[in-house]
Amino acid sequence: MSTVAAPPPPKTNRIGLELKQYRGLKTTLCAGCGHNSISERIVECCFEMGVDPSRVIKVSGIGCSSKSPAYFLGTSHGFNAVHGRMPSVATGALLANHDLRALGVTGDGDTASIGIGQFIHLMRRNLPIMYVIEDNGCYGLTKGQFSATADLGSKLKSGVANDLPPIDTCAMAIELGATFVARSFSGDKKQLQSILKAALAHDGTSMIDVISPCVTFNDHQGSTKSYTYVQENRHDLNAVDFVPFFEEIQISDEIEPGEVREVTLHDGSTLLLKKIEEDYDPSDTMAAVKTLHDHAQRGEVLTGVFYLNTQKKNFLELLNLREAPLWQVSESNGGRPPESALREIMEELG
Amino acid sequence: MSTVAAPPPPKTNRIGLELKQYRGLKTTLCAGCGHNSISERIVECCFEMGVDPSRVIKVSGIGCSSKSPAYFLGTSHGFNAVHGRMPSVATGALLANHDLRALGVTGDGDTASIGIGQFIHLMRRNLPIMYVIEDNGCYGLTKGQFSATADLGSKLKSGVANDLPPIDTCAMAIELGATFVARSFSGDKKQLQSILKAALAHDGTSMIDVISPCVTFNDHQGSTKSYTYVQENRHDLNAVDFVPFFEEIQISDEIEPGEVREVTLHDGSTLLLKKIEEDYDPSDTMAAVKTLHDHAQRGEVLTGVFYLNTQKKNFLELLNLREAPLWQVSESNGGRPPESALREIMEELG
Amino acid sequence: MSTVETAPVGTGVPILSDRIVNDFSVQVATVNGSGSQTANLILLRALFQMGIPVSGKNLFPSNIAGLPTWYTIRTNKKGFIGRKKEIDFLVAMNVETAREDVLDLPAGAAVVYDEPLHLDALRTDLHFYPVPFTQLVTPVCPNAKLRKLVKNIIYDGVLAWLLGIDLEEIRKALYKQFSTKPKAADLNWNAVQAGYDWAKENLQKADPFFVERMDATAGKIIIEGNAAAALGSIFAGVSVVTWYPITPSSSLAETLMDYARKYRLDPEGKATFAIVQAEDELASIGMALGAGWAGARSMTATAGPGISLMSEFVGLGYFAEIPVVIFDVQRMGPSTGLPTRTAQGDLLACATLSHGDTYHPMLIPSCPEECFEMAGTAFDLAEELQTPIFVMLDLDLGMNYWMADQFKYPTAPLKRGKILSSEDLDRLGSFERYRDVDGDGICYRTLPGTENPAAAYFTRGTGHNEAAQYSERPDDWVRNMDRLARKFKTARELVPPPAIDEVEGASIGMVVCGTTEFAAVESLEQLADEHSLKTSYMRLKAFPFNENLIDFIRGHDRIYVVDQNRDGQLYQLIRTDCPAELVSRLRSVRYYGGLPIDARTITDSIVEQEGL
Amino acid sequence: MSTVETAPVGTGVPILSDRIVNDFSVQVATVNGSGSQTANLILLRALFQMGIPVSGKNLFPSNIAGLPTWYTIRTNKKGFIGRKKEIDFLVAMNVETAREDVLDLPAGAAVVYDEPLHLDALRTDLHFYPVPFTQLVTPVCPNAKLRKLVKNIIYDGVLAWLLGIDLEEIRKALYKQFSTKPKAADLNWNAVQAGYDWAKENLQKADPFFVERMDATAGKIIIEGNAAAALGSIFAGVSVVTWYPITPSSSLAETLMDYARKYRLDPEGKATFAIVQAEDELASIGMALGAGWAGARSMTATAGPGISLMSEFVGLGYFAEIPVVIFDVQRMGPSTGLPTRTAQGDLLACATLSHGDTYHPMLIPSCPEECFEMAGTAFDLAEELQTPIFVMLDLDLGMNYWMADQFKYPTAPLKRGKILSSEDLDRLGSFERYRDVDGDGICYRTLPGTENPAAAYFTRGTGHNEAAQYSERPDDWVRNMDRLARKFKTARELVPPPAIDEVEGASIGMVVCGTTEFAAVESLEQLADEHSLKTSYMRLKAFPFNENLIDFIRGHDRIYVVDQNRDGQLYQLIRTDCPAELVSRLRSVRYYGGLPIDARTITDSIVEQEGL
Ligand SMILES: Cc1ncc(C[n+]2csc(CCOP(=O)(O)OP(=O)(O)O)c2C)c(N)n1
Ligand SMILES: Cc1ncc(C[n+]2csc(CCOP(=O)(O)OP(=O)(O)O)c2C)c(N)n1
Ligand code: SF4
Ligand code: SF4
Ligand SMILES: [Mg+2]
Ligand SMILES: [Mg+2]
Repeated sequence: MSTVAAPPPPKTNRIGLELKQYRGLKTTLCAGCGHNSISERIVECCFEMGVDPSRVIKVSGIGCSSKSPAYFLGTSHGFNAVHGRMPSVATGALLANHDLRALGVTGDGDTASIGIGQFIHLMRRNLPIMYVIEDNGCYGLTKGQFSATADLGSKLKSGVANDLPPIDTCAMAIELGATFVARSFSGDKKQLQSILKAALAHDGTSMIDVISPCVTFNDHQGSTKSYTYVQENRHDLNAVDFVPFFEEIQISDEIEPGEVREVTLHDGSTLLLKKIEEDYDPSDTMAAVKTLHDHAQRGEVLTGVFYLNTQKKNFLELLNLREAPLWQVSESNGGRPPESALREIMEELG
Repeated sequence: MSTVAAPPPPKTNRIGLELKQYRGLKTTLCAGCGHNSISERIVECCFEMGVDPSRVIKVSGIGCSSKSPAYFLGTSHGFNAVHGRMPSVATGALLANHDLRALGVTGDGDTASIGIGQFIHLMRRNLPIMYVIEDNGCYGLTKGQFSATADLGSKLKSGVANDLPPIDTCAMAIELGATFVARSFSGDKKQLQSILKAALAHDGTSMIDVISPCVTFNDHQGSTKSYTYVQENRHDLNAVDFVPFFEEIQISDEIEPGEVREVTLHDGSTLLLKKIEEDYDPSDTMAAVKTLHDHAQRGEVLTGVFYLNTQKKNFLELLNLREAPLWQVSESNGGRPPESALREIMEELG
Repeated sequence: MSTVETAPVGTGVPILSDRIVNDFSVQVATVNGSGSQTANLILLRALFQMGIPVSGKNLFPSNIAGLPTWYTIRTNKKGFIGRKKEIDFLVAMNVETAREDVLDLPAGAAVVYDEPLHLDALRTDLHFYPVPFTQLVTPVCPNAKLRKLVKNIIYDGVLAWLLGIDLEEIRKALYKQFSTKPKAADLNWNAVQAGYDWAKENLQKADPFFVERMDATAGKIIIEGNAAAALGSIFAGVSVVTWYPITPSSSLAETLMDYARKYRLDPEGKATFAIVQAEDELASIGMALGAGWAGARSMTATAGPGISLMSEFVGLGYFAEIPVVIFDVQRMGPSTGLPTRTAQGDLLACATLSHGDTYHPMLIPSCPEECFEMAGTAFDLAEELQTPIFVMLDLDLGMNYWMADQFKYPTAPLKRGKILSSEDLDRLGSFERYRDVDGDGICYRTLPGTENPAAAYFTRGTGHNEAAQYSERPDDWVRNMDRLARKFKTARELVPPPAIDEVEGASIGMVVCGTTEFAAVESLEQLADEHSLKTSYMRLKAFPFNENLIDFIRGHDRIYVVDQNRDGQLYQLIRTDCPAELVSRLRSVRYYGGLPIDARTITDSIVEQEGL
Repeated sequence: MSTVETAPVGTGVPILSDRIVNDFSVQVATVNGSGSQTANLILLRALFQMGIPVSGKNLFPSNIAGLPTWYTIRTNKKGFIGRKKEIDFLVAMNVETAREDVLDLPAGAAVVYDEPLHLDALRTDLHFYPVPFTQLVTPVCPNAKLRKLVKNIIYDGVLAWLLGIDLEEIRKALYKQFSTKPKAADLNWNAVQAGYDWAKENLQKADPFFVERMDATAGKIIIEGNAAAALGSIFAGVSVVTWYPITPSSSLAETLMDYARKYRLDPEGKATFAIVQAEDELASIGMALGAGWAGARSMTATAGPGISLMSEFVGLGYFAEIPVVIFDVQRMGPSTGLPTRTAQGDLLACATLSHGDTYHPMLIPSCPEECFEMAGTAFDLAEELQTPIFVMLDLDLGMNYWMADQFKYPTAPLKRGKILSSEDLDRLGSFERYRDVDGDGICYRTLPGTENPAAAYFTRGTGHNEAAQYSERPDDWVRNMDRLARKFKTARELVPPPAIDEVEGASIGMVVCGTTEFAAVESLEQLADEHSLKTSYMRLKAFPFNENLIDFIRGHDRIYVVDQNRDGQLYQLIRTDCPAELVSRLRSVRYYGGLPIDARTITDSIVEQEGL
């Protein structure tokens, strides 16, 4: 753990905004829903990181989770699209304006059931987006049916047990090319904050699966996505600390320097991974997948930053785009080739 | 290699059918197309295994590959569905009649691009189906655009290089729960035959990715799915031999007994995996995924049987279905509860 | 009039000259997730047990807990149980909406409210009944955690006293509701009694609304349309159900699952059905089609967004001629729209779903009995016509509790359509899948698994000739498309005919479908009583329409087609179908506010268009 | 008549009294993948260069190589370049179809054929020209592998001699075609000459078909509709293109890519566009909508199956009001249908795509010039109306080569619609996304990234009020839906008006859209010439229709609406839209064989319906 006592948070952040300017509408989700905690973390992290809300887009699908963007960053544009298709909408928006920062918020049903196709292709493209799955193993908004992340044997309130294996979105994301892959728990304020901040500092797809219990439909005994189950079976792969580029790194002296892996992120911030698992190399895809698999086999909920690649080009970089965002393209600035061009083409075709 | 010289093939197989009864219409695919070889292998394998064509359904999506079911097993019912959605159609057909044997034939575009969502959920369910991807890294039928299995850097005829990583359908299938996962090459008659036969003998999802060059659009220099590339960069994980349940196993004496792994399949047939890779355990999912990954990293086309699990229940077994196929359910045999049942229900609701 | 002025003081329940009996609506405004649904159902059931025609409509938000919900119960001695625009009796339990709820009431209405809300300050022309719910709940519910839930049941007791509901019927309904939880039953029963006792002692009846026993519900049941459709499917031999959750259709599949597990196991305890929750609607319709192709009675249930996603596959079903039943429990669209509001807004989309030239039959039930029956008809038609059949419920019908006659046990054998067995094939000698042997556009099919080398054919969404071979020939294409059109014509004769009520001397007619029925029949009476307007009536039960509709139009000068959507979708379908010379007789009445349509809306529109 | 009887022997090219000049059709029957497409284009271009109005239509299979293909070139001095039913001159290179091809010809037609096919045995009423292609190709093409391809070019030489095509024009066209491959050009040119020389020496012209120079193509170009639409988009400032391959739309996106790489790089060589091949159509429309939302001119191109898959998203686009342009290059549906056959079969599907109440504007170009222009109009309209705009091409227009006038350079500024900048917001003080400030149903929007805390709003497919907040209130819903209807009314005024040709004294009119134009104008002449039937003409260029259509209908007794689909989709849209009293004037003419409609089909149908 880092030792320096955190100074009382300043009233305004480094871009002069107050915390309340990062808030959204009052939540209409159930009291105690994990998703609400995640919204709060997003508010704090964006505030503390000094993210400019006018440059943020909040993109989501359909579900309780996908509603949550209404409850944070009230001065950012939001797009609550259709079920399972947030990735394509986010991709398009970033094509139109690569200066935007995309926060994608989705549910396990939205992503792993109906949306797994778009999820996969987004990961493959390494689209620069913070992609948060608010994962409760069920469809909250339609009253608690199993989603595709429900664990084998996990039980519905009615007692019915799930007989299919879960899709591990983190393993998939790593396998497919996402460049920042982590899992956290809505109930762990500190870890979730560090991971979200690191994700915000990363340039590429940051895929974060946040176990986020559904208190109304999936928080009972027998569910593997309940608060109790997660608390009891959680295992931290690494302790995660984040130091933004505008602060200085101070490594706690409780930990031997050698045990800390420092990763410099795109914006100059630093991610500190304190090695709880021996010899874990977060840049090794296969090690990451295997670790996930091993823990899952044991019924453990592994959290932490599993995989990180700060070198790979993101999708937008592959497109050789001009500097000013494409939406600004108009007749006078490159959107309409000169008359001579049309003449040339007509001659060729004549 | 097995040593015993194969006896001249009998005119009729064990169920009394001739080879020609396993043929279909004359192909309309390009001369030299890998898909044609696969069709031929399917004809031979079904003949030699004595598969009953009237119990087979051939299910496909859209593409050159998906057309191919018209060119084999002319006396089996076929269903050429819509693009990318063969898995759901196959699932439904098997629900209606679990006595059917499903041959799913699809392309890399059909499965890995538009169809990756249904692919994933089918694998997760371990539906009993032989799922063959005729994989040419491109969309043949729409004239050669990249599909999602195109390798990073592979070139189109026009010289344009692919800048996205491929989806490894085998790695995905293993990760997701398929119970027989292999890759082969349309140009390797022997290996493909053994693998197809084993797949036919397996009870559960057998996912076979067959590299099947598109001679018209993706067989040029610079393509990693050309005949030449595959021939030059192919690496066999294991030599595969198959002995059907109705023949006796004779292990070649060229190979030390310890080097052969025998796997008994659902119908009593035996799969012989001759260990070319040291210590490879085809029942270890993580080893399989890692091996795939390592070879892919080196630009190699790894073929062989990667993963096999003969224990896991298939999807239909999870459903507690009655023995006679569901399509036969009618008013007189369980399809209409007795009048007393309706009375009971009405009373409850009264 | 204000409560103070009109309420006779201190003499108990007043006998008013203008006593309004069994003809009013009660609305309970609460917060969802607060257990009020139970209290409301008990109320509904108690009235039903008293023999009074009654309906209950739940107006709930697309949210799980914490947002405003309104439950409206209407009693009507004549049996008019459609939505009534005005609320006569409000139970205001939700602090957030109370003000607006009260302000919206017509003068003379009554309000039971949670005392601290002080709603009586808002208006002087209502009957106010403040009730100290919080005080009342404490003694009956020692467990503080449960009080939020139990508080709501108290209003049942209060209403029982105020409206004259037989307490014994409340008790019966309550114990039925809590039949598996006797402890909870006792707890709640005590709360009801507390409410009743307190009301009796402290409230003075001032409003005119009363219930009295009748005999209009004997032998009837109470059920949601979704459950009725599920039961209909169960008794129609459905064997493959594939679905993806979506409001308001989820409960159709879920109820089906519950009933199937109980009533559709074979003697060995094995399932005679498979129910699969698919990964999305593309998969659910794909599976259902695969199953239909392989011979099963298969179905899926969905709502608007699912319908859109199914477009491509439904076009395949039409063109490759595969039986499947699709229940569309319509909600308010376009897009995600209002998932918990009702509409008849998918009629146009479903009638011609998919690109290219396509047409699909639709059955349109208006009540639970028809949900039950038409489920059976739909499976028969799907197999007879070898095509996707839509059953168009709506949220109002699907998710609300309705009184209904007991369902009749179906005795007719299932119509499995033209299927050739191996023996048939031997006898016939040849088989062509898409040959119109009988001239009705419907061809013979074989099922996969038929042990006969002549059985196989290749099913495809591409152009094909009669032998099911791929063909790009214009003549093959045209012949096949013409045959499909012929088949659709055959469908006209096979689908259920409309319900018709021709009124002697009526120069105008009203045409509706589905749940519009309830507002429509009431409107007919309003038109007659208030405007002496004789109006014939037709309720369409299916698309394509048959000759009856044309005759009906021909028989009247003006035809009012009533739609629960913005664009007059039923009106458009009729306009497209009806002979040109009759088109000018058609008029359109539309409502699209998301609530079930009410009689007054129809009446007002017709009266206006008639220039009365 | 047989060739033997009528052909004058031994005296070279006969001068026939019934010489038919610049008014016939040539069909080349080959196998796809055999290089014949090049030979055909050279032929087409040579005729074009001779100033003769000409069209070329490729009838190809849904297959890559080995199946029959027919290419039909029509010359017509009057400029009628629609499909002609009869083939006057056949080049029979395909052994598989030769028999049927020959049997289908009208008497008096001519046949060039590969000698070993011995087609002359089939009929006695045709002019036969056997050509020993295999012998001819060997000397000119030493590389045996290439002979299959080069063999086809030989018929260009043979036809040049037989029809009188200027060999120099063939040479020009050929070298243009092979401009990047000079070696192949020489090789092929030799083959053409060999064909010509052989024909000159060995064939005796017996048929009456000739071409002669004209001056009807000066300044024109030859282009496919897809390329024209691509260019139109390029010059309209499109910046985000997302697509998924599907016949017949792929070449639209692919041509766009090629041109964009050449003409849409900024001075630093950076792209002013992004083109993304998506994983499927759900993703391509989702991306295009995301981009439109974020302010880009975005588009996708697809065909029927893609349209079906886009249904849900297009409903979102309608309801959340997002600009996007969707090119639908229509092919024959339903389902996968005939991917390489043309139709106008998605009109109904697109007009109301998606569940719930929805309407979408469509632009319907008939020719490459309009593909170019309407692409620009579509992007303007999408941004002005903030809604998905469909541009309805068809396979005939999109994939065939057409003569066209040179495209006019667009000079008008792009219409980017009602977008508020940060400064606007400061000035206005407040912003509500869905408030109808101007009364035209079109509201103001802000783009993500606008640096102003007042800029943000929440876009959703769920019900919302004017401030873009989630709302389930009936009044909010109705107000919003009514405004959307108002916006669609505004669209009536903004879309391009129809082309009208009112004929004095005509009591009947013809209404068409898109490529039906070419058959229609020829049919008008047939009706006049053969039946003295004066017929007014209207070509609709867009949906929704505007008042012109109603006036046109009103001005005539009977209106023939011509459709290239089974269900009379344009007819239906007009029937739904037109005042009831006019409906009985509407008549329907339909063709749905998969080929482009021809004049005779229209004429025959009208003549029959007119009872002539
Ligand atoms: C096409 C479509 N199908 C189904 C639905 C119904 N639906 C709404 S939310 C939801 C599931 C949401 O689950 P998840 O993404 O896990 O979100 P949660 O509510 O659990 O946070 C479903 C199936 C829909 N809105 N659209
Ligand atoms: C919904 C839909 N989108 C697009 C197409 C067009 N299409 C036909 S085949 C195909 C790609 C096939 O590629 P693949 O599956 O790899 O098969 P191959 O031809 O390479 O064997 C596409 C995009 C279609 N038929 N349907
Ligand atoms: S239903 Fe579950 S997921 Fe939805 S808001 Fe409530 S607790 Fe959260
Ligand atoms: S185009 Fe390619 S994939 Fe298609 S048939 Fe030809 S070779 Fe095979
Ligand atoms: Mg969830
Ligand atoms: Mg392919």
